[in-house]
Amino acid sequence: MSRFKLVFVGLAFLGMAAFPAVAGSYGVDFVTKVMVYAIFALSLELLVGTTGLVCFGQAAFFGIGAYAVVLLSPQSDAASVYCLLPAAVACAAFFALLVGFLSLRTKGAYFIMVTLAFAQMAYYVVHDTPLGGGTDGIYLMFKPLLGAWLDLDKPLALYGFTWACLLGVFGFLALLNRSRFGRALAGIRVNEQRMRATGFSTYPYKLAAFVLSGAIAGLAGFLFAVKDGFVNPELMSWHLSGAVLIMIILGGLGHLRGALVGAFAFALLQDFFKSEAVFGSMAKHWHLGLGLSIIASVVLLPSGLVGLPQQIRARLTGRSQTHGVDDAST
Amino acid sequence: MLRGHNITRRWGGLVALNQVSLALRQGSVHAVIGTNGAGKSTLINILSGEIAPSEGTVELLGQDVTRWTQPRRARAGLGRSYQRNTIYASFSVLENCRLAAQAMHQKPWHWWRSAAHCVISTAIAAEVAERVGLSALLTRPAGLLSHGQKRQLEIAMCLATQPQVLLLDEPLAGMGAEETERMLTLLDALKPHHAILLVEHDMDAVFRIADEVTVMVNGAVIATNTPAAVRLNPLVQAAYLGEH
Amino acid sequence: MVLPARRWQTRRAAARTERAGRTLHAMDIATFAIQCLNALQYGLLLFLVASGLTLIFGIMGVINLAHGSFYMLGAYMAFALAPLVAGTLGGGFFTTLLVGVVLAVILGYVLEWAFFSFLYTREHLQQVLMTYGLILVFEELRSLLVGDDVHGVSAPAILSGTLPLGDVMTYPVYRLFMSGVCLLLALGMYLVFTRTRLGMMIRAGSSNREMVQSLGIDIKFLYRVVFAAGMAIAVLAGMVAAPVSSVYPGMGDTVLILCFVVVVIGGIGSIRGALLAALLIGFVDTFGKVLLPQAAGVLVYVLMALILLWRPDGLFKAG
Amino acid sequence: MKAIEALHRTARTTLRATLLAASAALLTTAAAAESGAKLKVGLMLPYTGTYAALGNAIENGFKLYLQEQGGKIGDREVEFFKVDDESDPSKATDNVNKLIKRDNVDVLIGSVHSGVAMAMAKVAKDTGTLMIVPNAGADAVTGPMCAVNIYRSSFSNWQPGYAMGEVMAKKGIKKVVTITWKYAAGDETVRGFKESFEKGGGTVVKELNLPFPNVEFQALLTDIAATKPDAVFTFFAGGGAVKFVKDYAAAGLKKTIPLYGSGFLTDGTLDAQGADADGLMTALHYADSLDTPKDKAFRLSYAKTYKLQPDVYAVQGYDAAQILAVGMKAVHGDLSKKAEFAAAVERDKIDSPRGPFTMSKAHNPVQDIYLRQVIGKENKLIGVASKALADPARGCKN
Repeated sequence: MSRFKLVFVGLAFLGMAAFPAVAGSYGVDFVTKVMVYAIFALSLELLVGTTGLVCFGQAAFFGIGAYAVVLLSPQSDAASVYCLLPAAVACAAFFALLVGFLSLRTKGAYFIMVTLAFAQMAYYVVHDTPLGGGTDGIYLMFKPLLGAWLDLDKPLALYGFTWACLLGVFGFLALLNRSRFGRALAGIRVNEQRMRATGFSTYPYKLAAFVLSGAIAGLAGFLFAVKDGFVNPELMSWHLSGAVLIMIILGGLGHLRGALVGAFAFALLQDFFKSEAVFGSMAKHWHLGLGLSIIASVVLLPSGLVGLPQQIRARLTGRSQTHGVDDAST
Repeated sequence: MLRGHNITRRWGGLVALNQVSLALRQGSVHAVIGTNGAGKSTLINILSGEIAPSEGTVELLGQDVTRWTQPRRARAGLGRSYQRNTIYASFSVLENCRLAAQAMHQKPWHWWRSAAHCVISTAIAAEVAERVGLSALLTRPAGLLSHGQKRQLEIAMCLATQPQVLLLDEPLAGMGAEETERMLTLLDALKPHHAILLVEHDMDAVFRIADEVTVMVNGAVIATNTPAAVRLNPLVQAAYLGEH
Repeated sequence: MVLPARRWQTRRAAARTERAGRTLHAMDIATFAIQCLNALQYGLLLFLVASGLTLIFGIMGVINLAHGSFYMLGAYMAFALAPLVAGTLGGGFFTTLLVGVVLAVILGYVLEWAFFSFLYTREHLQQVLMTYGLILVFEELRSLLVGDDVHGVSAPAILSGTLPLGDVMTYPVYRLFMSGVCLLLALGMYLVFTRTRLGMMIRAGSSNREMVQSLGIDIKFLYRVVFAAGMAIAVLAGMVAAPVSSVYPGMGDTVLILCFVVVVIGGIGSIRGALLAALLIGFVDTFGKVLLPQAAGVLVYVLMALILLWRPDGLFKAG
Repeated sequence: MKAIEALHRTARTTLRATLLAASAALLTTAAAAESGAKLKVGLMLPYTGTYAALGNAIENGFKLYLQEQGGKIGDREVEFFKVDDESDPSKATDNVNKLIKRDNVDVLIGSVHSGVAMAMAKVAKDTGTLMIVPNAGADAVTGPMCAVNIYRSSFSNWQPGYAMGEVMAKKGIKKVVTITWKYAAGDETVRGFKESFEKGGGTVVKELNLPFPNVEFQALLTDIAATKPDAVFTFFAGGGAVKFVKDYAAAGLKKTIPLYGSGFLTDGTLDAQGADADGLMTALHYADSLDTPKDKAFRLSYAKTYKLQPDVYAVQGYDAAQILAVGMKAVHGDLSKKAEFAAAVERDKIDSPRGPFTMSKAHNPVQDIYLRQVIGKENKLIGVASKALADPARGCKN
């Protein structure tokens, strides 16, 4: 299984790297977008899949990262990525620190809602106050430069940069999950009380995970703002927080590649059902198809898309799935 | 090594524990018995720091730890096991132990190094697994162990933090005769170097292994003495053993 | 001669009285009373929608994102069923209400059976995904069946009058009726919870699933009933609110998050808590809009954050 | 069990189909646009959500004009590409890229939501794609964002507000309270209103706002009753407009404090508002009873084709097609001649059902804003609120 995973992820990244060679400019754009969402989904996966903290306000960090890019860019010329990227990530991380510091006192559904509350606060601050530049959003006039040689205004440069970021984040999280820190987070997900009894002060661990997650979401926000050159309060809306949560559940919780697969699957499903070539005039009711396929995935794929190979294997070998190994603590 | 003094816990108007005092010494097993709802679990929870007492103090290795958090007490040498299995089903036996051992060597900032490469934790994990007799099953996912093996692993994880005081909440629950035997042998082996608090329903086992027995009824201690003396205590007989 | 510090203080005091005077002018006693009435009425309506959610959430542990869609369904039922009911049964508004609720119960029962009954052993978030899928499906079905136009629903003739309120304003009787329905429902739920066997089962179910099963209660049936009841309440809320809110696409969306706020502030599964939380939000929202218009959007969330930081389990813990 | 297996199989086939379709969509980046045969028109409109009805009306209007021209614009057949923008600005850039980069459209038509239109305008400006906005009134589109290739067939938020301010000031109304959602369209409309109303000697004694999708008006209505202004000016649209008008009437304010608004208050919503809307005065660039031959013909033809009554959105869609046709004719189908296209559109009169209008330098219609009154479920024409009103196009450097 482990080798399979490695091969799968390796191929996925190679495929993404090679993709621009065969794709047109729209394809490049599309995959850039999905890679940004994949980074965003990975940030949430760290919280939900690894640590077991269901955050329903992830879009706030994404949005803050994006707004930071626009608000911190000088009006008349391009900023450097070296300044802007850390600044955007730091802004998001700082907000995450604030939110995490307060919200980690609560648990379960209450935690979900407190994170939502803070995200809504951020949303209304950019939506209703002059600080955020208005409800229609603001433009990024000049895209930042990475040194002299990489102009992120060029789609391919941005594609490569996003790919590298995704690879970096994925690698970072993969290492992190194997590390003592990651193991401790996994322990917290399954049984926080036990972790405390064993001698782990869980609060700092959770807070660290929360801030890291916020920072990664901020990175995704940075990329999004650079890609679109336009930010809008909707980036912080709960719809986006919900969508990214749906992505990782669809992909399969508890696996980093689940976030990757989920982001792609969600985007492809949307595009598929929106396509007039396939559905004709029903394409305008694409929500229906998307909704039905999500329901079908819940019914047929109990452990998300990444659980599919195992399910197929179980079917081929004629055995039902092993229910023995699950994370129920009893 | 661990001393509880006048511990009282009230839930609203209900008194769950009333002025309970007890002391654990190295080299002895101190059993707490009592009917369901007598307050045994509450007592263990207060001693380990999971819940705070309404009144009274807890002393660990000569220090007043009443206001310490549970993790801090754990790192100071207080280990506890749970009544329900709290092992991580998808981790292997070794990983379970290593995670527990890691508590003493946390270093969370070493994010690039695999937890498996932490020599000390791995060594401790292997050692405790061996002590409880699970060394043949190191790579097996804990969820696939038998019930008795799971209880053993629970104790192993408790030991992996290298505690000096052990609070064991019904370690024998649901075990077969053979498994019970093995567990008792293990406890005997642990006794010289640890102070052990044992909450248990299996009376035969308790009277076999305990050096001291505390009997609780309705949140209060009605007797603390050697097993033999407790057995003869008329109050205890009336309240508890009489049912036998 | 007045010392500078003193002078500054006097000026500040003057400013304070002036400000107080302005506020007083902005809201005299009568206006204040009317605003309280508004807050109360809004709060009660919120309670009506949210109580179904807290029931499902508290007892079944299902985070039902489709609750807003149920509300929307109710509103569209009020619009679309009315002519049908008038045509076949010859009834008016109240018959439509009744028919709608009965349909909702059946639909809820079937929905639980078809989409949720096999999910309880799974990870909780799978249920969230399921309800998200349902939102999309409901919204599109609405678009396919009824279209995307905004529609009005007229209040029944008996309730369409108004009461004079101050010298310029009037208060619609229908709003009083709505508040009445909400109060009745609150009372009804209270009685069911405390006085009946079903209520006992429900309360037991919310605190301890194993215990319920050991008592020999069919938990599957219990869940199905609870889900149907929760859905019926949401549909009822939508139908009752329709004459005031009118019906339009996406109407469930805005109400959903607010409902979750109510449920969480009140304490999951607590009807009492939901009522209190809904009223609290009613007041904060109403007075926030008037007194602090700049921050009106964010106030409700600030309230929620504050309350949860103060009491991490909401105002009333269920059970 | 069989059923489940079948389901499995379908799920798998569907998945495969999805991947195929998606990859096909991604990989075909057709260089077919060069052929000059068909004019590719990208419709980026809301087809789901709150504004779905508006999106459909605009598309209908656009296609009606096309049909009248025999399916051709500037001698080129038209091929449509549609994208549902979901009224979500955060997806707007992707959606517009889909049309520009994937479908290689020659013209962009969209959208309703002004945030979405802003995002589109940015991309259109960057890529030089011809864009016609058939609704979104954001002042910036023909203000700071104005460009040689960006046009608007509808209005700017400023226009109806400004016109209504003039009317109300002329009526001798002195004290007015404004109420709207706290978002760009509302703010800009009220700003336009305030500008002309205060110029005409009135004062806005209070500006009431509520957060965007919130429709709980009662508190603010009470505030209005307590303030007792001479009149109220408002901007709401869609479901919010219906609820506001009904609540306003139910609160008894309609009888004591007259309500005026931007025309969207009563457009497409009259059925739902019922009698509560009777008598309301609003300002907009279209009305239901213009009684001009052009309008009559348009309405008849629209009703025949779609079995629906046209509304202002349909007119805007229709005129978007007209603007395109005027420009196309001038450049003989060669859209790369942007300056000539613009010159022709700026020079010609657009013969709109709303009455002929011209295009300003910033490409916003210079049009009559009508004063309408709701009578019997129709926005009846009362008079012209402001003749040939041009948006000031602040910030436009054209």
